[in-house]
Amino acid sequence: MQEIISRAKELLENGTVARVLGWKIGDLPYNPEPAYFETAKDLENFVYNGFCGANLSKYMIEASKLEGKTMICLKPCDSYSFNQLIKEHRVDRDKAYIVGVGCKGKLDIEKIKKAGIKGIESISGIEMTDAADTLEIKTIYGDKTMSYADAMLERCHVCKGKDHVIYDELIGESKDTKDAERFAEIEKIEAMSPEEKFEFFKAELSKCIRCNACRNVCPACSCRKCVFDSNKFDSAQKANVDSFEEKMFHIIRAFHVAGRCTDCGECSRVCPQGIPLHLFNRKFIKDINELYGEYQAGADAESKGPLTDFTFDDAEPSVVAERG
Amino acid sequence: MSVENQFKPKIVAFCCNWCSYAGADLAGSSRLTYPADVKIIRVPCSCRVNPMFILRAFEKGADGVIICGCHPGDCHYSTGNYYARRRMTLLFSMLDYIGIENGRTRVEWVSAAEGVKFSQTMNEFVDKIRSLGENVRLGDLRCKK
Amino acid sequence: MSSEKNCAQQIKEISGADPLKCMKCGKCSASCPSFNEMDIKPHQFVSYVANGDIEALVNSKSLYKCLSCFACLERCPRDVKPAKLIDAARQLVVRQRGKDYLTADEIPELLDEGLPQQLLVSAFRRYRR
Amino acid sequence: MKYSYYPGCTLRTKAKDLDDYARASAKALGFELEEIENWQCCGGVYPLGSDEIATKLSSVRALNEAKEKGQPLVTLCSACHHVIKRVNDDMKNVEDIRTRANNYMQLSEPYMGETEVLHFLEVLRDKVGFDKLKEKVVNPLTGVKIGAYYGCLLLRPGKLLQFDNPENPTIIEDFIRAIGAEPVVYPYRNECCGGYISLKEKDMAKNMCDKIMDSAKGFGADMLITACPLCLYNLNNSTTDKLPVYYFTELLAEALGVKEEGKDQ
Amino acid sequence: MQRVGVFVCHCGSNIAATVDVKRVVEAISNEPGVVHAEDYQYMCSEAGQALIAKAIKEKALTGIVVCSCSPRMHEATFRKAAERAGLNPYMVEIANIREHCSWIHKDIVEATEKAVILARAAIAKVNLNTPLKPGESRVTKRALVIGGGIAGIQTALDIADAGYEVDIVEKTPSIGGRMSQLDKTFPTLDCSACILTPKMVEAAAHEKINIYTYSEVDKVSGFVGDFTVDIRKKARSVDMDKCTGCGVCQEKCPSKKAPSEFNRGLGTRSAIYTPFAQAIPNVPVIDRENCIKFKTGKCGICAKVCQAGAIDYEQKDEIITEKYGAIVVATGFDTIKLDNYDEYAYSQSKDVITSLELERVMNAAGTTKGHLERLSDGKAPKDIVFIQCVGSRCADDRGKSYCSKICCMYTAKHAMLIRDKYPDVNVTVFYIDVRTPGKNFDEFYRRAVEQYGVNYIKGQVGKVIPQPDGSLLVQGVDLLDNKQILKQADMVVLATAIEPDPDVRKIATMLTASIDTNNFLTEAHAKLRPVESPTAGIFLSGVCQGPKDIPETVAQAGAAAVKAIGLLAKDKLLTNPCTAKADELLCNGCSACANVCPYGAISYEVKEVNDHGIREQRRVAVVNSALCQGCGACTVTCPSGAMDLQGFSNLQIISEVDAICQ
Repeated sequence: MQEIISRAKELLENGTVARVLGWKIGDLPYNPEPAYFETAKDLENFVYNGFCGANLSKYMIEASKLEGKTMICLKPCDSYSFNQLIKEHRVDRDKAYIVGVGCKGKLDIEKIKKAGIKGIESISGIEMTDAADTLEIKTIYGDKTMSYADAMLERCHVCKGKDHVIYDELIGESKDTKDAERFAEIEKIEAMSPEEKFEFFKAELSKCIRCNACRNVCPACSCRKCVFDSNKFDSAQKANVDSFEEKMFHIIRAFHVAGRCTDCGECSRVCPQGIPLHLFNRKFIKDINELYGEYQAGADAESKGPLTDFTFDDAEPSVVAERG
Repeated sequence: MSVENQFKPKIVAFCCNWCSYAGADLAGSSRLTYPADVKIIRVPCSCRVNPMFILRAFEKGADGVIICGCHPGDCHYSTGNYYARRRMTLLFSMLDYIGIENGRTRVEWVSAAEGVKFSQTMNEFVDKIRSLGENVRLGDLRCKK
Repeated sequence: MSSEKNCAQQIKEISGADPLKCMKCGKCSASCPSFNEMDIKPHQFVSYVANGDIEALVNSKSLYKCLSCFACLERCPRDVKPAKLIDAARQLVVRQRGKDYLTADEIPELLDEGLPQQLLVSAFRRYRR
Repeated sequence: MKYSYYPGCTLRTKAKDLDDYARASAKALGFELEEIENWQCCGGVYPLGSDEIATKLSSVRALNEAKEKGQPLVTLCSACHHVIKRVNDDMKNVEDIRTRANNYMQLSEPYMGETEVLHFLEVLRDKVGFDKLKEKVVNPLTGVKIGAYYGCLLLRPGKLLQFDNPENPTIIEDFIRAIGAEPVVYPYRNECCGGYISLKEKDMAKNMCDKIMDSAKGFGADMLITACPLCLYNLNNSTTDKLPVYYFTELLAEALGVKEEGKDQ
Repeated sequence: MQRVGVFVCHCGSNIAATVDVKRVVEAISNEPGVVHAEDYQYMCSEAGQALIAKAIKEKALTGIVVCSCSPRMHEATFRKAAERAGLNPYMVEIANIREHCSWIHKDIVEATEKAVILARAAIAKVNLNTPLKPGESRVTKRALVIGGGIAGIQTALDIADAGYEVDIVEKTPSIGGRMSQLDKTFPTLDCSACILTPKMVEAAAHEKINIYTYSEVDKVSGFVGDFTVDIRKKARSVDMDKCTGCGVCQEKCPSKKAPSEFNRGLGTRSAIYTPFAQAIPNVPVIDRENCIKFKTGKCGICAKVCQAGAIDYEQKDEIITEKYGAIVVATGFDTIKLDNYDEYAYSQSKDVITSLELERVMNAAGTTKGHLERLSDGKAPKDIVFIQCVGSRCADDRGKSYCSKICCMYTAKHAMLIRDKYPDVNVTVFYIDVRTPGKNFDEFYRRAVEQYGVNYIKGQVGKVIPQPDGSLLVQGVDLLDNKQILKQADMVVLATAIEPDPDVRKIATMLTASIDTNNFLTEAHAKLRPVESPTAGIFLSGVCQGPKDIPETVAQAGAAAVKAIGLLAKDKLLTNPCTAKADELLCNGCSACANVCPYGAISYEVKEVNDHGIREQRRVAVVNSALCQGCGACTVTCPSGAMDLQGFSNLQIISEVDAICQ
């Protein structure tokens, strides 16, 4: 973390960048938040630790409009989102100075809480420099421990790899934390009967409060104005009066980012209701991989996305019914 | 079973102007019947069909939605149906994934010369929807009169 | 008359053939190796079923002259399947009690030295229920 | 390579030669015919009626047994081949028959037409290969002019049997070439011999076989070969100056030099 | 909200018999926006149109809905009527209550209910219509004719005579097509060459006609009035400018075993060849597959003997790119392959031939110099059997479902010519029906029977049986006599079904012209627009549209020419105003729409926009409405809904969906 801060100071001082896009200390030990830093003094609040899950690439859309360059900190998986935004002409590569920061998996406070650890005062083992595999958590009820891996975000268990796909310089080591199959959850649902599937999603989606956190955090959901806010489809945001609304919203949201979603997992991370929203996006990714060939959005900034492309002998839609 | 009690499904058929709508016209001029439950909406090309339209139809109480376009390779706009094919495959797969009966959606390629196929397809589709019954899972009771 | 209609319907169902597809080209009769032995010719068979004239059919000796060699079925340009229609008519007859075309009593005198089992079982299948 | 093998009733009795020579030849060619257990007569003719289920079941039993062994099912007699292949097609493609037959059978897993049905000749053509067969020939039948007699059951309906071009087949001619002899092509080779009609209408069958014999002779054949015991019987009963008729397996065994072994069995 | 008028047509009894028209009027009268509703016997008639005009004026209508036949039938009619009454033509919507309703439903209650719903959907849509104005596009005053047979030649001549440039693209080395292979033509027995050759010469000499032989269409882009076409001139290996057509190369060519396409493979030709003596252009082609020089590198005799130095072994395919306002397809036909009809022994006996092969046998320039002889042994036949409908009128996939239309007449012609020239030859025709609809056609057929003694037998042939002595035994049936017939013959002629040239599917795909399952190009309307493809600017000439004989082909060729001329005569075309349009305030500038646009109609501009007070530079999509054809692919790709299609907008379609699902 110190290395990042020193480098940021240097870049600010020598005028390479006008500001730094990173994370600052939050009001609790586990909720750092995205922030701009314009001076060396600001950087005193800079933090980079196991709780800095937030993907900063989307902030670059606005930062691209600002005067001067912005130093942006991207974790390996964030860099995919950034690349995708370049492909879509949403961010200006020339306005960004990308510092690829090391990552050894990010933590999910909800998992810690679910483990029955409440009243947290401080957590150690979350710094990038810590080699510890165990989190030591001080709580008002006494000291607790939890293994780092058990507290990781779902997305880190299916990590895309420790390499950044775009950067200007790298600071810190990364670790591939993949220890689960990416599509295992999807396959489990696919194997359910239609009734079970329906009940599963009904239960999950009925929790949705349409707070739009998923939409706001999603780097692919970067429309100036969402169709659910505009009058173009007679779909402007309505109160959540029926179960269909969420289905429609989440299906369309997933469809609109299909072929563009890098599977960064931010939607699930920020959902205050804990809805596993990545299950929608990842289903599309799985289908795309199976039907049209392996595709990872954001792996490059040039290739055609699967929904703006085709082959003459693509599968027919009847494949859905045929595979049962 | 009396006619009144028979389930009358609501079925929306999106037909591309160049092939399938003309195919439906040919079915008409050849007097090839299919149930009146099917109502056709003319679109220029199958690639004009937005998933929003399909979900909207279900939201408003449709029991089945079918999209008809030119055969792959014969699209009036060269490539439109290829995009439609990918979009609809993914959308249908998603609907299936969340537990909507996959028989409620269908894509069929019908050329302007295939009046017989159009009529057959619609008969089959209506039969299928009748066997599935009313669309409860995607329907929005609020919107149904 | 209505029972004849019924029979015609039954023949269509058993055979899975549609006599209305026939365009009356006669290729079935032109192909049939048993043509000369038949009182009702293959192409007529198709018309008889289409017209519901079953009485004549079930009494026709053609039923037992057809070899089921499928030459008519193979060559029919309209996919009418005359051989299947004839077989269905034959079924209609032999399925009735006492209408077997071959009885066990007849067998001994029909046998000869080289006669293969296959001939007996085939004839049994075709000629009786 | 092992194949499940369905000999059929006649090959156990009057047409034992057809069977013996086939087994001996198979051994010489490096494949094995494994007779399925408890096979029952196929019925001799395919039950054409779409409502006839029970008469199709013996074929389904044989097919299912081959499926359980994971082997293709080989037949030799044209009639068995015709019946079993068509029943298999029904089980694969005709939903009504499939459902009803499976209801009767009560198998642990329903039979859906999974088994590949092959005639012995198809094994020679598609699995062994006529080129390979030619290499294995030790007594080529050089100079013998042979007319292939196909009859109807192997070929028609062409779309279902997928055996060869029903109007101008070549598989037996290719076979004849492979064993070193010279095929004689004559137009009546796919005309019916009279089939089961010869039981009650002997003259009709004779008449038909006369035409076949005359045609083959006219084109210069010295002998005819066939795969079907009934064809052989009928042809041998023709009234004209007859040509000798053999099972194709006999000539095969002879060409492969295993005829004696075939006889010993 | 519009002021909507609804006009319900009875279409005589076509609609009124199954739809309670009055009930429809009543049911929709209170729909939102509807201020006028009425029904009439024939809305498309002058009186009907007058009713519409009157209502537009009197009720100050801003939108109308006509409940009638398919919009593909009369949308244009009603748009024009509205325009004459001062209403923007794009404020008209059609509810298709005939093809999609009255004609396919029997129950009047059900059909009426559906008609009402279809009308409601159209009313909902028209409420959201906005007046649209078509743009203009230019017309390139040049036509392309694909195919150089009689259809293509006639079309080209007619267009050229009207003063427009025409290019003919022909894939074989010479123009002339199937007609050049024929000996005589029915029903007047003219010599085919005598009437065709002058037309070929005329086309070649016409200053407005440019002929590309041995060439194929490689690529087509653009749209009506402005097509861009790549023509591949295949390497001829002969310099067309230098060649004098002396023919020495063909004489000296040592490779003479190639089957002659022109003689249907009955004879052979040299590797360097012109297909026939009257070929146009009279410049040979080297068939590289059979040329010794190309196969082995040795030979080169043709180059040595060519005085003009025209042989060029190095020649490569050449791509010519040209612009056209109109394209006429005249790709013609071939006979089907007879692989599925081995019962007729075509592949087993040389003496079983197709009718087109018989033309080459009968022709003085053909393989037998016009002598009727058996191809197996050169002997004169004594008994000839013709078999009709070989591969035509089939319900299975062995043959074609349609009647090939020309066979009855050419068989009568062949029979008559043979009986005329060789009165001792017996001619028998096995037929299913003799179809002779055409002027002087039945009379012609009757002459064959009555004057020439041709033996017509009603019935098909089951099998042709080659005999050891080389003769043929024809096993057929006489249905009138109810007898099976065994007929001895020396020659059998098969009236083989015709099918569109196999390349036409590829061409149709390039042209985005619609094609049916038999590979015949579909016409815009089966009765009223028989020579136009539904794709604007594409016209159909000859058998590519359906089986036809020479007079019909020539007539259609002329008709296609007139349609093309009508297009070329215009300086500007009105473009379809139903094009895509981007809302720059919503556009993300992500390029997804441009990626799927088949016309390259979407570009991006960095523009200053004023988004509710925020002024900023944004990258936004801009649609070139002259290029946009209105497919709508972009609208669905756009996640924000910035891209919409005029005339088929998101809201319009949704309003229809809502009306139907109500």
